[in-house]
Amino acid sequence: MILNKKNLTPLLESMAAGRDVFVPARVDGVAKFALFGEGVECAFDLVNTTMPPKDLLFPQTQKMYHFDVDANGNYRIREYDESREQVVFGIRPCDMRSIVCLDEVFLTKGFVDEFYANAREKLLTVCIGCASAAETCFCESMGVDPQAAPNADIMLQDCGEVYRVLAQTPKGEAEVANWAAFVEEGDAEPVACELSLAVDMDGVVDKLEGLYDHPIWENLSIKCLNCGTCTYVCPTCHCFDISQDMRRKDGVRFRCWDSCMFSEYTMMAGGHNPRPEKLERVRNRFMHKLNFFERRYGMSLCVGCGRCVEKCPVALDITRLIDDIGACDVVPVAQAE
Amino acid sequence: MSVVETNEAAAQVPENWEPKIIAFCCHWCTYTGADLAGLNRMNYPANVRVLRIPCSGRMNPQYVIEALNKGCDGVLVCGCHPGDCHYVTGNYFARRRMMIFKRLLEYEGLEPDRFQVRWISGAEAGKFRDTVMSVVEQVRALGPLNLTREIPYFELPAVPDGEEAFDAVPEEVVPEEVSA
Amino acid sequence: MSRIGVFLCYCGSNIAGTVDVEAVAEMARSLPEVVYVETNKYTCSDPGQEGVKNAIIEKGIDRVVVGACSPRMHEPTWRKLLADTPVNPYMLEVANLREQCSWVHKDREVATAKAIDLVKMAVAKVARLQPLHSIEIPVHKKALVIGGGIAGMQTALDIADAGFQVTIVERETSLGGKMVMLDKTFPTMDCSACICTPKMSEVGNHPNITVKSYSEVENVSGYIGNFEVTIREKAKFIDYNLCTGCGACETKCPAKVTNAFEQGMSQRTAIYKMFPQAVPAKPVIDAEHCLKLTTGKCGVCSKVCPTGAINYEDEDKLTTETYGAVVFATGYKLIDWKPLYPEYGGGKYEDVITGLQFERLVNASGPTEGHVLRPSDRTEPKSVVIIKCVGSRDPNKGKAYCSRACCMYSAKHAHQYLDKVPDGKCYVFYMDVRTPGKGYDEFYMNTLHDGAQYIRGRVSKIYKEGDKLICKGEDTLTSSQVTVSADMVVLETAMVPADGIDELAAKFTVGRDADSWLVEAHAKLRPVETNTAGIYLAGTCQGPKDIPDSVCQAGAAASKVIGLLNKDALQSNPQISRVNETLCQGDGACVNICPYGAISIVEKQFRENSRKVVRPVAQVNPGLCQGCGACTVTCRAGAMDLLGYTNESIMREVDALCQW
Amino acid sequence: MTAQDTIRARARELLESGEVASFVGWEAGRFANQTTPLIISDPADADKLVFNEYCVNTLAKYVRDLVPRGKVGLVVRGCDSRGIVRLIVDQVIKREDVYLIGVGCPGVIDRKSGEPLKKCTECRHNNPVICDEMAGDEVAKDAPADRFAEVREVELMAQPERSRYFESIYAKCIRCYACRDVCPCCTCRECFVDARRENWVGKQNNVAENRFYGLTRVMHIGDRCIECGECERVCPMDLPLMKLNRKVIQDLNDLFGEFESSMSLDEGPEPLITYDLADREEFM
Amino acid sequence: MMKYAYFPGCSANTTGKSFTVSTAYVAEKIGVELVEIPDWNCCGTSAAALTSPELAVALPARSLAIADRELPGLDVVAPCAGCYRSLKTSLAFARESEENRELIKKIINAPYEAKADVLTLLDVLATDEARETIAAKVQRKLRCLKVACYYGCAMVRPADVCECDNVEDPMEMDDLMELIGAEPVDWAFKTECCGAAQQMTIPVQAKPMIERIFQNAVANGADCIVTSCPLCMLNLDMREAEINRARVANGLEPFDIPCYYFTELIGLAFGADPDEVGIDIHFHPAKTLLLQRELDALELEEAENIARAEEARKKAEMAAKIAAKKAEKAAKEKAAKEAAAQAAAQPEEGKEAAE
Repeated sequence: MILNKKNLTPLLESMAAGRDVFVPARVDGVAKFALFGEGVECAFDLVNTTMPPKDLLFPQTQKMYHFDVDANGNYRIREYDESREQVVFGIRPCDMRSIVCLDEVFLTKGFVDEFYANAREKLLTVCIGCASAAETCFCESMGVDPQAAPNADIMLQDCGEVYRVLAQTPKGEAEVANWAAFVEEGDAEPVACELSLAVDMDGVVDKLEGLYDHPIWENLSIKCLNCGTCTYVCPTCHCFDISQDMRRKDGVRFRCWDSCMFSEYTMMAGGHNPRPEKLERVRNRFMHKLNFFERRYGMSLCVGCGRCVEKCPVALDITRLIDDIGACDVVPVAQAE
Repeated sequence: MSVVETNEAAAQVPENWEPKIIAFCCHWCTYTGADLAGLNRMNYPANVRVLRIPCSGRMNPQYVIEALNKGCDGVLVCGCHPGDCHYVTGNYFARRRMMIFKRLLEYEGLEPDRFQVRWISGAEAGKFRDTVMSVVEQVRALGPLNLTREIPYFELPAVPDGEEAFDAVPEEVVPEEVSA
Repeated sequence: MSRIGVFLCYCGSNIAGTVDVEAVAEMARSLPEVVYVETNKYTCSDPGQEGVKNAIIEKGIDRVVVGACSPRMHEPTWRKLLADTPVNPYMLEVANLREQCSWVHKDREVATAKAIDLVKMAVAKVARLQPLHSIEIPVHKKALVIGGGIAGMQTALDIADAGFQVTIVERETSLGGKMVMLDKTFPTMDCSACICTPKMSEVGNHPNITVKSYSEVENVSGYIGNFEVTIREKAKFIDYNLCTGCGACETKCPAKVTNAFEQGMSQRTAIYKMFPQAVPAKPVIDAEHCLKLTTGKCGVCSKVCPTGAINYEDEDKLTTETYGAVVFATGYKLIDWKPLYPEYGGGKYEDVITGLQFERLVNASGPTEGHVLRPSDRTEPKSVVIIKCVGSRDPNKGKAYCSRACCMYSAKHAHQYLDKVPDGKCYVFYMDVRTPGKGYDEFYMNTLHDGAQYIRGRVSKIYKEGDKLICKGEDTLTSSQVTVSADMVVLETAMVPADGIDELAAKFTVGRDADSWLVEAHAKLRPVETNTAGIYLAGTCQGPKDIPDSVCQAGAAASKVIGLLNKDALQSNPQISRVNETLCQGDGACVNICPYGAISIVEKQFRENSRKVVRPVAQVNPGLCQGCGACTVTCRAGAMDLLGYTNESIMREVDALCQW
Repeated sequence: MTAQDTIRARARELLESGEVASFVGWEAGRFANQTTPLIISDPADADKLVFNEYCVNTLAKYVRDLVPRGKVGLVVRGCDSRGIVRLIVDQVIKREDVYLIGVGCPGVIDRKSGEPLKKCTECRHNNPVICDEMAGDEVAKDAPADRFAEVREVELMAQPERSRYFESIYAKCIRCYACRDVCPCCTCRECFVDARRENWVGKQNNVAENRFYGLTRVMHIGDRCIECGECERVCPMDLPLMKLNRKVIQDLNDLFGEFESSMSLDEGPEPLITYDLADREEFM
Repeated sequence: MMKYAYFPGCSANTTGKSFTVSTAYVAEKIGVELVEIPDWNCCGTSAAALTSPELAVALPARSLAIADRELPGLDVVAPCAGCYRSLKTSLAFARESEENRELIKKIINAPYEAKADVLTLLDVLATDEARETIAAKVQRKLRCLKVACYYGCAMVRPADVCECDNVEDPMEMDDLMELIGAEPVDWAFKTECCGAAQQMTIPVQAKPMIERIFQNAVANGADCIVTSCPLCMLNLDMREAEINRARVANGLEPFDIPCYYFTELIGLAFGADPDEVGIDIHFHPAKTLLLQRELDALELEEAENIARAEEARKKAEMAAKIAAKKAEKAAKEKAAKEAAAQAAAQPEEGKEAAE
């Protein structure tokens, strides 16, 4: 089944009838996923948005509970559920791969985060493959096919003039069912997308375990500013802090993004900080991206979208780190029993 | 992040709306002036609440932002006349800081009358009353502060019908064993 | 969880008249952390206070909010009340429900709503307060008086008589200041030396007073009760233990130096006593003019000295001592009128002299042994013109202020002249005659009766014709031009602060006004204190005044010092700034904003992340800090906070007010 | 001998002689015309140092972490040198902690657009204000058109429009604090945003909290800002932060007389921590 | 070469004729070129300020603007004190601010940069270069002539505009007089007001002002008064006769004090004949004093020559006596030496004889 690019806008308008459709767009000069509607013109020409789509599933500030004391003095807690039927149209394969990571974190290993779960259920993902890549894209090296996203509901492979429509989940099939007016039969060959940037990932995960005290961290971390840019533009970063906003007798408990780059992130009562210096914090972030997540969930936490490489104020580059790790000759430590 | 919509709810003026103004007054001069106004049984509108600080030099611009963010419609900062400061130079520094801060707030779109600074001595009870009355009138004319602020507008979560509240502690969840 | 007690007062009908106190109490009970609310008809009355005390103890209250009259009124009362309870006196916040609520609003409902807000703010603030304790500052039972004039001496005597040690630092070689230069003093015309020299000798011999003549303050540190003052005793080249003051050396010394004490109208030797009755009654060698010290020749004085007290290798001596209080009595000097008034000859005419020069002429121990002889040719002037307000009340050329004492001493000069030269004519040009003291106006009337001719107008020009000084002026009462040809002219010039007052006052961080007079804490209520605790003023250093006022101020300053030194220790003001050393970076933005110089940067050692680190941090001196809080705002990181008005408590107060 | 060669040679000499323990400069990045800061302590790495018109980053603030290891060598252009002066005047480091190799700056080019960076078009001091030695001579540069053009442009907007304009700015801010972490004036050990007890700024990301952070930061650095424009460059959301900083600088100059911060080590106190009896009186 | 733009002023060829003549003479003698400003206009001292302040500033500015344009780079010399003050005030006003200059330009509708400075003739002659040439050019020192230098008020007040060093006791003219051998007297009325216009409006009250000036000059031993302002000259010289008449009526000694322009005296010192430098058109007879003093000077010179000759003779006498004494002493010493030599020689002869 193929979908002509010309029909995109009418398709979007029809989908937006009952639901919120988020499309990549430039709002006030910032490329992000915005609610499709008048005054928002889609920017499918963007290779990728600056702000990742994770905001739809895991907003920067999410109200969790409202609590107060009722008339006879006992606590009353009411949970917010702001999840709504949403469609994210035009999400890229690397971001789809990041949703896989987020699903692992929020939905598996014994505790289901229902705020994330509610949002995730109601989200329909329409992924559009990449015909061309930015200079900072290296998704192939991280095992992501620029024209394929197994976990997307619907996959539109970019074939130049048209998209090749693949419904990959029951939800996707149901949705494609009512695209009849916009799609035609037939097939098309997706355009091959070459990436200029590639890294060699094999052996890196194991090597990292032996590099704990290796000077490469020193050289890398010394130039980091410890701002939170990379963690906030990264589609897979999922650390958050919970705090509350009190009024006299009632208040709202909310969750908000936090960054392991901030020194206050690991500040403990009494003033001890397990990661006091930049070195520990930078090492921890890259280890989490490339090693810890692999060990725990069996997949890399970096999807190669290149946003952090693009947006880092001091051009601290994960790909150069991977190259440097490759170049190191440290023998990998035996597998932890 | 939702597109910015200034608080439409705040824009319409509720019918019996009264401006809420906070006045940071220095203990040695203006607070004394305010007390004197009381002694002379002067009368002025009750919209102004006085917060006592030792000196206008103690006035941190961050309190003004807090007040405006948390619901005040106007802020008044008062201190001794330059030269009379009990701590000699407190108000000289305050004068410079407040001049710069007032221009910055107006630059960011705050109506000039919402943030005012006035030197009122311990003997100027009349001036205190007149200042309070003029500030209240000016802020009343401007209406509620039309600034985006989430705090006063906790949209209470919709309580699912019939269910008053739910048990705060979730039911027991058995962790799956760790996959290889 | 703190247990806050709220005590609301009816204040008879003052508060209850327009505020529904019970409704406020009802609301207060619903506030978080408030465990007990009580209303009272008169909380400040004894029964009222008893009730509060019992409630505190019974209910185990640890923080108290009092909703009553202004804190400026009864906060000390509530603090004393809390002192008798386990609650720290500073865990208290007062909501001003009377002066700023019930008295100024008529509508009961509006006033009650405001009262509720004020109580909410008070509760929010008290919940964040911490117990504060003032510390004891030791008081050294010694006073330092700077300046040995009549004011300095009187202060020193009063303090010494109260049993405290006093040190007088006098820049000149002897006590006495300006008063000892005068001949007579108004209004009683008793001889100045006769009432001043006894005081000098009393000071010289007083067991509790150490006189450091020919000495100056080198530098100062410390604060009230603990002023570390270094005094430089300039080299006298004479060993005062050996010297008997016989004066043999003075007679033999060949050097000739203009005598500043005699206002430049006579010469003195290099080794000299300022005047015969000097205290200490021993000479000093003037290093600049002594031939031995400048050229190496001579040395006559050491030869004639019977006790061998002369020591040419003497050096300045620096001594540092700690004083509990410091009194400035640095006095005044006459304005240098010559550059300011070229129309009076600008110093070209020798017979145009100042008031002090006239005092030396009529003084028996002066250069002319009391005969009024004019400096140029030592003849007796048959007509004298006295011009008042030269440099005073003249913002364009001199000083804008009135020097207060010249009206009286110009009348005295006229009287003395007419007394000494019976056939002399004396004209006094004046703008106003100000005689604001006991017996002052009568004294002025006597001078008029003596025949002094008061002409209301200014002298516009003095010029020499032949050996006469022609004074051209006007008489505004008859609006006619007046020309007086005089033999001598006396200018009553303005008083200005003594030389070097700016540097000296800066060392003690004492304020000065535009004319460099020392600034008192409050013009009307605290005239002898300064903004720097422990430093007091006496005499003309605070502004022009005559001898009676100077002596009055000296007594006042002494009583303040005695009041201070009586205490073994001082209670420091606990509501002062406190440094959070983990946040402080030692950038010193707070240091130069502190009006009291209470903050200093010190190197300190810390353990950070299991590593020893030495870094500069700010340190607040509890004795000096007055708790204004200016430093808390310049400290960007919020390391500096003001106890009693912490950032957190003010923020919560603002929050409490804003959330209805 | 281009400036780059001189820098490399001098860096090697300084490191070999042990006069400096570490040297800060730029090195080539992975992509075309990309540079990234480089901190070396081994003389052999000196040849990695580059100096061209793509050296985007201002290096001053790195010195703060390097000083504990010993004296730091540093390449300084106009903005870097003023950053160093700022650190010294704020007592973060001492003058003898750094060895400065000055170099005239022709203005940095954006590697993507090829245009000079905004901060460089507005730069008024492209030659180092202090340095121990010069690698290559100063570069003449004509002063930019109008320093406060942007500010005036905003001032001309009507009040409601200005209010919406700044609300949209504060809505975009994601509170990543890059502007704070790159700024040489922001050297507090713990920023006020982390002061949990005072809780000046909540942790949630909404217009009100972002406004609190934005306004407070401007008031904290307003009288010391060196106008290097880095905060604007590093902001991932491209917020026009210099419009705020320059507004305060313009007002300070108008009200209290011209004050160019961080131009020399012995300049007087900044305008907001001093006063003048003859200041304008508008609150009487 | 000293070259200036010259602003003559209205009194130059009228009441101040002798000032102009003597100035020209002196200037030519010491090589100062005074180029008259073409189409200069009244400086407005007398009435401009009464009509409007702008006029008082613009009138002189017009001439200054012409000087800027026509004679670029030359400073303007205004010998008459009244003109000097008006020009100087206008210049100060123009240099005070940009708007002031714009205002002036609008009124005189001509470009005006206020570059040229305004000087008095005294300033010109007080420069080192001028003083050297004057000293060189002096042929006859005006010895024993006691002069009271009278500066008037316009050249010194207001002090900040006229940039005068000492408002009460200026010394520029005194130094010049010393240069040409005269003896300036130390007196107190150097800058006292001469009554200026008031002499016409309220003569009764104004007369004593002049009388006092003469009185103080005489009291301090002055023979004559030297001035540099045509108006002062006018008041002093012209009204001396009236004052003398009044004094004689009151039984007081009349004054006999001629008044001169300082340029007239410098001219005389250069050897000029009084008529050449305009001394012939004075009110008060001015020549007799000069002749008298010239005679005194000659007699003084004679007496000095005699005294010098006497001294020389005495010195020569004493020198001769000293020489004689010295010769005597030398002769005695020689004689003693010979005697000693002979005594030493004898024993040898004895010894030789003995061998």
